[in-house]
Amino acid sequence: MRGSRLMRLFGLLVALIVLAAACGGDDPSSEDSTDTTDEVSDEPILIGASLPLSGDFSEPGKGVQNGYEVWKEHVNASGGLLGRPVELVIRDDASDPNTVVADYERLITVDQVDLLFGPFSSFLTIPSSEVAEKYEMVFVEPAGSAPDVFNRGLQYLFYASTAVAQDQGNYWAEWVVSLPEGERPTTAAYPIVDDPFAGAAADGIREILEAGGIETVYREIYPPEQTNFGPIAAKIADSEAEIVVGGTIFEDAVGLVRSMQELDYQPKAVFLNTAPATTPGFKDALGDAVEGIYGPSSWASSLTTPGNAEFVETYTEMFGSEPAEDAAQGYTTGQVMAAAVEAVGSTDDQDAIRDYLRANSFETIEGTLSFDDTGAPSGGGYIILQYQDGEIVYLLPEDVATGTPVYPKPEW
Amino acid sequence: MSSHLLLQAVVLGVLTGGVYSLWSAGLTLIFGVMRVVNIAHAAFLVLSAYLSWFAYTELGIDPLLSLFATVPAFFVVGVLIQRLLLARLRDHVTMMSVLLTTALAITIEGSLGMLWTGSHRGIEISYSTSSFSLAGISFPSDQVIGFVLAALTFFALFMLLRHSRYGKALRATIQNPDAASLLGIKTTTIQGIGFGLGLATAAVGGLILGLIHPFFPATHWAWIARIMAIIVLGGLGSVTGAALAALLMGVIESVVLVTLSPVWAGMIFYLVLAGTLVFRPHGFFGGRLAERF
Amino acid sequence: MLSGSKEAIGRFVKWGTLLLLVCLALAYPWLFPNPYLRFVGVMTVMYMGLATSWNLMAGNTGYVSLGHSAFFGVGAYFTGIMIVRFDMPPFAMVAAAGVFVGLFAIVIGWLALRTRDASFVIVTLALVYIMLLLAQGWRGLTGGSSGLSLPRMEGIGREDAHVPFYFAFLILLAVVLFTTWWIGRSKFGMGLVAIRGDEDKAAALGVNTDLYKLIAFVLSAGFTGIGGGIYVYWFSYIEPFFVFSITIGVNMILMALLGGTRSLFGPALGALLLVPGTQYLIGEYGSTQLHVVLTGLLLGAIVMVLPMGIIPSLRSAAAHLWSASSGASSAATCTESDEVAEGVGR
Amino acid sequence: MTYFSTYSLSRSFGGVRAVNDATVEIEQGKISALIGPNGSGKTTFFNLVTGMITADAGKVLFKGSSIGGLKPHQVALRGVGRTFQITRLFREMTVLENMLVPVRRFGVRELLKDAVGGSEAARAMLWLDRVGLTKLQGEPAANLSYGQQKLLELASLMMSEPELVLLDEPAGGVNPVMIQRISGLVRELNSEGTTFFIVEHNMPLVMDLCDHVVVFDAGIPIAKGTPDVIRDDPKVIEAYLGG
Repeated sequence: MRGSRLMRLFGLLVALIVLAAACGGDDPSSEDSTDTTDEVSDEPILIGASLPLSGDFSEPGKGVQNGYEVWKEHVNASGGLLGRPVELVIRDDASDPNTVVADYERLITVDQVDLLFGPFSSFLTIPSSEVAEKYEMVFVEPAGSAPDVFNRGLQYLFYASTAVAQDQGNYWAEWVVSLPEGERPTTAAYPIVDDPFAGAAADGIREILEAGGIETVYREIYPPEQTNFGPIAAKIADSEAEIVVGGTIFEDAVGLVRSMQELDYQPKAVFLNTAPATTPGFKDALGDAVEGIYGPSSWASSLTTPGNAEFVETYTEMFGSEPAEDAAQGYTTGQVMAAAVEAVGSTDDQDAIRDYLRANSFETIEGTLSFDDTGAPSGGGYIILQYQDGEIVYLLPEDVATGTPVYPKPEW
Repeated sequence: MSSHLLLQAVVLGVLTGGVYSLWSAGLTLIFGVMRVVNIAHAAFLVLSAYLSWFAYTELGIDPLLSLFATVPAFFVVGVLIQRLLLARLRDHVTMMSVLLTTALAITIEGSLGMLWTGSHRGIEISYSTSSFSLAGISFPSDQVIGFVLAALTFFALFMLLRHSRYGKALRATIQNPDAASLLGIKTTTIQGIGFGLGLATAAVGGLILGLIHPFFPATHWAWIARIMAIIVLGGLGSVTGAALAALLMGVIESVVLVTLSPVWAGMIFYLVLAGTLVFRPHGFFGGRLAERF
Repeated sequence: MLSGSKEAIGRFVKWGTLLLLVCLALAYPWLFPNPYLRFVGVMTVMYMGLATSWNLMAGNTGYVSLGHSAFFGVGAYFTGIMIVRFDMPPFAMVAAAGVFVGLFAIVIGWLALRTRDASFVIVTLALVYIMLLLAQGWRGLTGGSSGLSLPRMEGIGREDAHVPFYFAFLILLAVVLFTTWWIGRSKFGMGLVAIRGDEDKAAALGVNTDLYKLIAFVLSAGFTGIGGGIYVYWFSYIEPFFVFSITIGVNMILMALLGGTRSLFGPALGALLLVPGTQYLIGEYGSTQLHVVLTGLLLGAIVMVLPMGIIPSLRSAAAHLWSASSGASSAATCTESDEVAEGVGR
Repeated sequence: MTYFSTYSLSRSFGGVRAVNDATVEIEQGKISALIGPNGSGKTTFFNLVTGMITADAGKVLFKGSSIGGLKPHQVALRGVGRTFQITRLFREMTVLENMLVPVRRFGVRELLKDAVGGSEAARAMLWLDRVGLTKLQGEPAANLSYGQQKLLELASLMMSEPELVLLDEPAGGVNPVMIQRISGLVRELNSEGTTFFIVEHNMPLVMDLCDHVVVFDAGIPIAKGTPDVIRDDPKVIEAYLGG
């Protein structure tokens, strides 16, 4: 009796394993050969990254992946890196910090990649950068800009973008403060998701606005798994704040806007982090309600930086739509890493790459980047965008502007 | 804080609580009929949300119409799960059924992830972001639709339990399975129907979930923890108790959201759970109600 | 005479196997010096300890906790906070975490064990979310969602970074196994197993069921908390979702069940089979949710087909074979004793 | 001082008075019986006395102190043991393990002691030997015949060294030879100093074995006395025939 039950379970196990083997087609080819040393060869340079392709951060995570792919396309078309073709090994961490750590562990020791790119979001960058640090590998990352990313004394981390979290809304906040008396709002509300990045970003703006005399009438932090935004929106509406600055990621931004809309609360301006630059997802989720919403972006399609036009063109060819900020961040990460590797002449000496990154500046599609001792970029702020007639218009800084602000924003 | 805000919060809380009632009614019904804690209940809610979302975005079927397919389907699945899986457990049935339904929940979660990735989804229908207001208090359409749907389903369930032959047999089984079987009631059949009914309510509940909240495969864990706190407060097995507890928790959650903070609003479910267990382990609305509906 | 020597051989084989396994476990980091294999080794030994800890409660008393990750997380946070905020010595804090989680479990156990079966499951599940919210909300202490970064262990090359933690988890595993073994032979252990069989009857025989359950629960939670403490120092970073995840608890259950809750080595065997398997699946098919589906199907299959788990099933299958081959003698024993008991009554 | 007594013990279930104002006394060193028609509240009375359910009103005294309101294990540790109407054993445990569950004294050292190989096991073997179950020590209890289960239940109860033993239908569903064995064992144990209080339907056995009989009807004690007195009591005959 019992014996036959056991046999049945074993049968089941075998069946499951066969099923597993049949289902997995997209096996990232991991070379077993370990001799990645010296001798110039045609062997590809492997670059590893783990990205949140599912879960909370999946929308922007996929954008970054596309950016990496476009960069790889460009590099390989122009003869590769150090004359060798580039291959990406990308894993899905499901927005889970445990998985992202295991992923990088595996990328480094099993897949034996030559170079590392970062994941998406400060939330995942913080634990994964510890792994890179342990193995003393340079970690150029596209999207970890929270203060906690830089204050841990890491030696190998570099954030390939123009500004850290607390500076990303600088241009917008300064513009609000500069509005003439009477037009300038007097009160502001700050709903913030509990995330290392979002809090810093909203508080950066708050400091400037408060210094400019705009009173904070609401500031609350809600958990990442919050789904019920009705009462939160009701409380913001009740505070009668004239403008709303959301320290948001994506889903929470959508929920918040929908709830404010349902309560017929009409602020003069709404600034949200991350979500507005996530296209087309943000507009798909909210429809006409996106009208007049502001957001920061490290990049704009209208930038005249070298290579930007080619990036947009290749991206549109490959994916059938215009790139968004996330993709540009991925591409920029690749550009920074490539420049350092070419200058050093090898991927083996990670310390040399690190030293080069720290000492030099880099031309990217987002502009010229350089890094301080903590790996943070020394830039002034992000580009500010606004939705006008359903399209993204760039407002600030003036050299990239494609339009002027609509203020107060139309009612939703 | 203004009294207007408080009133608005109470209104939103009642609307949310109505939806919680439907979710917990199915769970507590299943517990009552077979003493099984269905850990997969919220996973079925999420599954139904995905099916309605798929029918709407890919096939263009109105979410309300898709109920005509999902409700019977869930009923049949429920009966099958009871007959083919739960009824075959022999030893330590309570704990083993917990593990079995946990396995179901994980399987559903993983399958949804494989089919439709882990991205957030939401059923965005044209009327879902509109609202109307009464005396300055806003009533969001999606929440009102959810509340009405929940109330209708709840009413149907109540009438079924109250006035049909099956309903009477079902209630007899909940009160005392042994006595019921002595009276000639086929308790195994009744248990199958009970599980089926519980899941059928989850089909409706899942559609409402999809209309109001964003969802992704792993969301069910947070929901199941909450509705379990509700059914303990209402007295395990008491449908009316669960409904009252759900309305109460909806309002408390909403009021705490506007008076204290979002973290406390999440915490309040579990504080109430702890309080119930300390002071009234059989639920505040339980005891007599649990036996009577 | 003959049976005596047979027994001696049996004992020799048993202890010899055990010794061999211990040697293999001790030598593992040098048998497989690849850092990833060491990483998987640490994970495996960790889950072997965790599954055995979980089983200390569930295997004995039959009370299934869905929320052991809550204790894992509290142990991790206790250790992390002590190291970061109070600059305490790491491994001492790992041990202290066990005590702290034990005390914490007294409160939870008192609450959860007031009611039987269903409510217990619900409380343990809810506990994970309570702790998650608490860790997110109490920013001054826990760092909220930014988490806490711990100082990395110094003076260890990158190749060897996993080794101290491998041995820390190995010691935990040894302690938990020894405790489980001891309890299994004690009168206390008899009482626990009696609770699983018939709680009222056990009480009628003088077994203080509430206290027994609480002690088992506290021990189980305490060891799990130590596991969390080592884990956080190993990863040198902690964040709420990191530890308060249902998945960690479900993994423990699955492993214990697979190996067999009613045997000493069952849960550890389950972990030994499942952790490398899961790591392989995630490695090869990580971009799909396949491993989640397989986890669910496997758990369901064990509950339906093999509720006793591998080791007890093998044991009873072996006993079956044995009695089939020497069927005559055992049947004789049976009739004889029946006669003694029932006399000529039949 | 009475050895064991209850005063006005009462308990209702949903309006039905299962035990009603029951005042009962038994003497030390005797074998007493509790009889009455089905549903007259005998088992409920045992459950109340041993703390399995709580009383609505009334007192339970044992050797001069109140044991009412104590938890079941506390009652057991005071020296009042019981068996169950339908034999309840730990079916997954072996016969020997069943013997090792009962607790005599409660203490840390007692609990951490090696039960499988220590003095407890030796004591258990003596009892198993006495009831003739030695050869079955390694069998799961579930594999025993019903009569063997009754013996094991009584033997394991004796491991906790009770002074007063409440037996709930020791002869129910057992063949005549086994009844002889059980009653013989009860007599032996009684002569060694254990007091018995027995719920039983087998009247010949009650009349043969017991020194004293209490009769319940509808939760109320209606008669008490020696077997001979009870046999002729019109109220008792009325209760059995009229019900």
